[in-house]
Amino acid sequence: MAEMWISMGPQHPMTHGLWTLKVKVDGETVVDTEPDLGYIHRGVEKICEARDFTQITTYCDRLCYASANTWSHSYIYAAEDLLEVEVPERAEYIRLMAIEIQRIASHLMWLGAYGPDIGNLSVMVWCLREREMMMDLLQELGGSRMHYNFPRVGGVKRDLPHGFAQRARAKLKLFLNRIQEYEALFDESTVFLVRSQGVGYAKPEEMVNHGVTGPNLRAGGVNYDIRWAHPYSVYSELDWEPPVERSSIKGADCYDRYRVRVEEMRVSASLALQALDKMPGGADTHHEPGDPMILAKAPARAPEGTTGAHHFEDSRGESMFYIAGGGESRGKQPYRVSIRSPIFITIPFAAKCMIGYKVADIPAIMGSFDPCIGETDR
Amino acid sequence: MADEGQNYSMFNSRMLVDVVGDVTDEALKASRIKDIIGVLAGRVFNWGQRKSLFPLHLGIKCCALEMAAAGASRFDAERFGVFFRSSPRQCDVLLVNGPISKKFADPIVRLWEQMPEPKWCIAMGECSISGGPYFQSYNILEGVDTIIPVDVYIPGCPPRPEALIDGFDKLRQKIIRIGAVPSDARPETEAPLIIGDE
Amino acid sequence: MGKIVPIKTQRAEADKLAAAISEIDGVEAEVAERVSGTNPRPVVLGNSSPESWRTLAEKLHSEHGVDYCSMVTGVHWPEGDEDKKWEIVYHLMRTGIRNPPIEDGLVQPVIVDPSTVRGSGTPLELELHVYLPETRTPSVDSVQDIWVGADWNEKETWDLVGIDFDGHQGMRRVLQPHETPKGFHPLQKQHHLRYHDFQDMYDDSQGFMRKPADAGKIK
Amino acid sequence: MIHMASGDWLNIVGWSESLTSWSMDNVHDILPSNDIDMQVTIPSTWAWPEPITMGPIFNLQQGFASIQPALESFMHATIMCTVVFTVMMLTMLAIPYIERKFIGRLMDRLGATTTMRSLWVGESGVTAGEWWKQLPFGMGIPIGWVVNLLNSYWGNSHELETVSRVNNRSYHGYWFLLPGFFQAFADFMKFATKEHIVPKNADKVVFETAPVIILATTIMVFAFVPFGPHIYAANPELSLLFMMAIFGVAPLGVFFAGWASNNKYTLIGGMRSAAQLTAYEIPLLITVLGVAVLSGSFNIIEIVDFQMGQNEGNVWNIFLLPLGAALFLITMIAEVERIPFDMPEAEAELVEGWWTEYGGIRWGLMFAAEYMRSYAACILFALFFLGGWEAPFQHTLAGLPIVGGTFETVFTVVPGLVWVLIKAWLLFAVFVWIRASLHRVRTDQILEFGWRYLLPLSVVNLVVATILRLEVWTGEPWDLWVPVALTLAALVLFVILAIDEDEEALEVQRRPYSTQAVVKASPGSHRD
Repeated sequence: MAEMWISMGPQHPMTHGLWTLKVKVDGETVVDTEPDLGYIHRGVEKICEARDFTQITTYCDRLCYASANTWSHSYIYAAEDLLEVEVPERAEYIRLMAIEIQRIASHLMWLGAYGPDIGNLSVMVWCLREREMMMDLLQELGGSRMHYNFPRVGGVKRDLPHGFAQRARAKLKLFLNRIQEYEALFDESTVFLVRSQGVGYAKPEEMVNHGVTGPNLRAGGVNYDIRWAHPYSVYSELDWEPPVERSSIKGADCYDRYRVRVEEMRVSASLALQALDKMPGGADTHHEPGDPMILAKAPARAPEGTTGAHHFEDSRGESMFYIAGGGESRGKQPYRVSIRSPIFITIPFAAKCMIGYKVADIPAIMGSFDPCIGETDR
Repeated sequence: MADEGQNYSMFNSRMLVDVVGDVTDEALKASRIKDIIGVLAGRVFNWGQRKSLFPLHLGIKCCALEMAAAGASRFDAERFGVFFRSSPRQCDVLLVNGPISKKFADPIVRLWEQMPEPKWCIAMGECSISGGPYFQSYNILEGVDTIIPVDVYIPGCPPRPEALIDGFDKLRQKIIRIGAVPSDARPETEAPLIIGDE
Repeated sequence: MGKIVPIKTQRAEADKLAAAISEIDGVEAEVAERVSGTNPRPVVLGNSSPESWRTLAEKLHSEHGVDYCSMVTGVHWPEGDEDKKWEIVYHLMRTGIRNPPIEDGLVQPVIVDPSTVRGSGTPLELELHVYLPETRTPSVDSVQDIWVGADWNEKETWDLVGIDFDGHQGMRRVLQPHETPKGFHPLQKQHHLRYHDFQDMYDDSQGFMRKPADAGKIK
Repeated sequence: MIHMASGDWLNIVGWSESLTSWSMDNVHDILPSNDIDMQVTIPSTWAWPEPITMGPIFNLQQGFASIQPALESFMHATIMCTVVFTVMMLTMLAIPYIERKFIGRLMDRLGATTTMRSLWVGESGVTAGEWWKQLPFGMGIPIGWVVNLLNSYWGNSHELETVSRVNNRSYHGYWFLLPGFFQAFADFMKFATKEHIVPKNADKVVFETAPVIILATTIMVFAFVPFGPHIYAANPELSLLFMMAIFGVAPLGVFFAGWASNNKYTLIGGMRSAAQLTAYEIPLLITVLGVAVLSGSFNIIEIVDFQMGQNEGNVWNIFLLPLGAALFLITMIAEVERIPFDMPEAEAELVEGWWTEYGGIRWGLMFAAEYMRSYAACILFALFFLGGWEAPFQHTLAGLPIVGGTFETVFTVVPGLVWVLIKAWLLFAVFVWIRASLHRVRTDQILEFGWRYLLPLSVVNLVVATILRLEVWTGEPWDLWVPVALTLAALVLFVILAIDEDEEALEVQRRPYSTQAVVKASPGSHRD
């Protein structure tokens, strides 16, 4: 069969979002791929230059819509570095719990999208059922279902609602034994194992050079994690271990990336439970909004020449914010906000991983890298 | 439908069919049977069209996750006949759930063209109604209605799955009122239905 | 308790790296302190001249094991002082990641214990600034072949800010539509957002009267 | 009829035969006697001066005798074809209902809930007004009464009932209105009214004929499928071969559709389906051959009677050929292209596979044809392996001392058709269950699985069938140990094979199925 270019166009069930993957195909095997992004590029970095520091959190929620909280926290830590604000201890615990619950919801969204990629529709509905539980918890904290606008520069505006800790513990424990259901559907089905093992190899050194981090990297048998390498928040107070997968000789394949994310859901659930237990002032006390125990006073202006940067462990890799202060209206608005999207760097690498495999493996490989196009196109 | 591009090699008696067609049509009209069939069949086809609205499996941004949540088990849009298909040929509703950038402007118009009549467009979320939080951006169109005629607007960023299902309910009310006429034949006086403001 | 890389070892390693870099002429580096939330972090902050940037990058990659390029940021300072009109910030990292060893056909995962990490294995954060004077076509040497991660970062920087990278293969517009006019790089300060100077836009809630003349047309 | 099929009061074939022969004899008597030979004279007018007489055109009396048998069989065939087609179409409506509801339950949600009630209820308050008034001659008035009556009792005139249907998950109409059953109706009505689009540079003639091929062959399959001992459209001597031949033609239509839509995705989808169906046609035929060999005939009704007959087999084939039943199920799933063998219409990478370019009624018909093929597969499994129209344990239950009498009346009153349908529907539920729990197998793995595993297994099944038929069968019903031994052996083998964890790989934490993508992937081969 002559080689022909297929364009898996912007609207395609394989792309979790809008982007085009041009694939040169020889019969069934993939010979060459070329990603084409930018279908939902909306210039968030340019818009942020016309917004002040609290307004930007709403834009960062909408960067990667599957894990809104992790992205707004990633921005807030960079803003706190810019405005030199000391965050109270209790606020750090509340933030950590919110981030970990959001990480579970993001991985559930990934697992729900990965199932139909390989052909099983009931996984999507099961995962979204559990994700609704997590979104209920975050809705109590932030107010809306998906975009919470929850953190403030200097801490957290509202404390945990009454009875939140008891509900959160119940839901997280129920979720911990729901994971066995997914593993039964995935690990015990030979069809899934045959479809995902040995597909889409990637070696850790090669991944680091290509800029791929997070669960995709840990699938290769290396336990590198920004939360302990460049520590932030109160991960040092809690007892946790980044999950690592024993990959095959030729590198991490789709099955390893799936195993790592399922283990990471368990680690995040235990982290959230520990954060609830070790919360200074107890998880059941309730402070008024804006109480100094949860929100520190933060200056509204960043003078010219000051910069803030923060590396953050997002559910898809390392997300980073670099903010240069001193923008318009006498520094109330940043001069330049630069956003690092992990998936913007992972997609070209994943496209290279597909060469040599079958057309039917493209959704399996692409899906295992958990693409979220909102953050890619910024 | 006398489309001249036909290269049927089979017997092409276009002229005969036209003649016979007109004669029987006149006879039916005269004997009012056409009214009877028209009214009764119209009710059944209207019921059929509004009870099975297949939206396109197109996820642009955050509203796509709310669309998926609406299709999942808690809010189950399939109770109302909403079944997501991934080829535009087999869909009736183009559910636009995100900002339309300049790069995606003509692919989405091509998707709209590929859908067979009668077709409807639901603008879900602020971004597709008016560009949403990105209305100032250099790369975003201010709303889908700059390029595609929109039937139902669902405000919210993102609108809750109940609002999406209520949007489909509004579309069904529109179909029962106006009938499943092709999108270009719809009356101009059709004020856009904005949920929550009546 | 959870194990993290202790600040002391990280600062010691950062000082050693900063000293090593400062020897290259045209490059001076020192260890700065970034505080996010409660944790202070030592960061190797350096700025290099455009000419010595390429040699600095190769030395970092080969000798100092800086194997990860996180982000490349381009900033346009039209009112900045004379030789700092354009600024490119390279955010690099030393991760110390090796392929896990393979014993008798089995991969042994590398479990690094953060509290006992030493020497060249300690993860480090670098932030290198390169300043360019006022030019119509700002350009810097490309590091695409050293860190492949920087490849799409450079494409995006050229696409949005307009800073060119010499020696970069396949430079094309990645985020903007392919038919954008040649010189249009939106993040430069002379371009403004729509309704930028419509200050009274916000008191007229509908704002329909003030829509610009070309509303609705695809620009 | 070579073989007197088992007694069943619902003897449609018999009724229609007697009906046609009675009517033909009467027609023969009513006709005028043979002495009048028909002569037609056309009077003269200005065009032709003298009248035109035409000789005896056709002496109906003797002529009719010669054509009466042909006319009779033609009438009988038409009656039987329409009866079987209506039975098939009506009972097939349960198939989409089972699929939507059962997969909804497996997915923890409700699935479609449209009921006939929604015809007069309108949309949460908005109704079409007094639409019946537009009917001429006052025909609408009775319709108005009926609608108002329905609305007042079960309609939406009750204010409390217009609760928001979005959050009220229990609101889906009354159970006896079968909520969700009419979703298939609504879908088909919508397909019928969609615009017909033919892609500009598609191969128009092939694009139009492909759905016809698929639909025609699928309906032709039902000509040979007996719904009961005396309900069949045609019952040739080798009905099994006829049906299998026709069953195999539809992939040709699928390939035509894929080729004609002039779209890369559909081309790949069409090629994949052609390859997959050829890979699974042969094991399917060999398995069916095994059943025919065991039952001793190629006629489906005789196969079922062999399983039912007191003095013949009296054991269902599933207990005699358990391997054959499993193989038939797998190959049938592949034949009708359902998950896990869904690759030609793979959602994920081929958008919709070979029917991406079809919309409207053509796609609706092909969608229905796909359900018809799955329905035919389920009925065939019921006929070949589950003893067709014999109630489970029919004779043993009837023979019970006290209770036997009631069972006896039940089995005589309930026609064979009911048992066939129950078994077919339950089997379709198994199809849906498999669809809900398995992933999609890659194309090369499907083909490799077909050639490397199913083909040899079906030959083994054929050997077992021949041995059973020739050596073990002695003419009268199977003695009990044969089916029991075979089923037990099959169950033990299945359990052993199902345990596919590789202990050594598990405790060393190696991965049981690490297979290479480049090297052919097959389940159970342990390579890193």
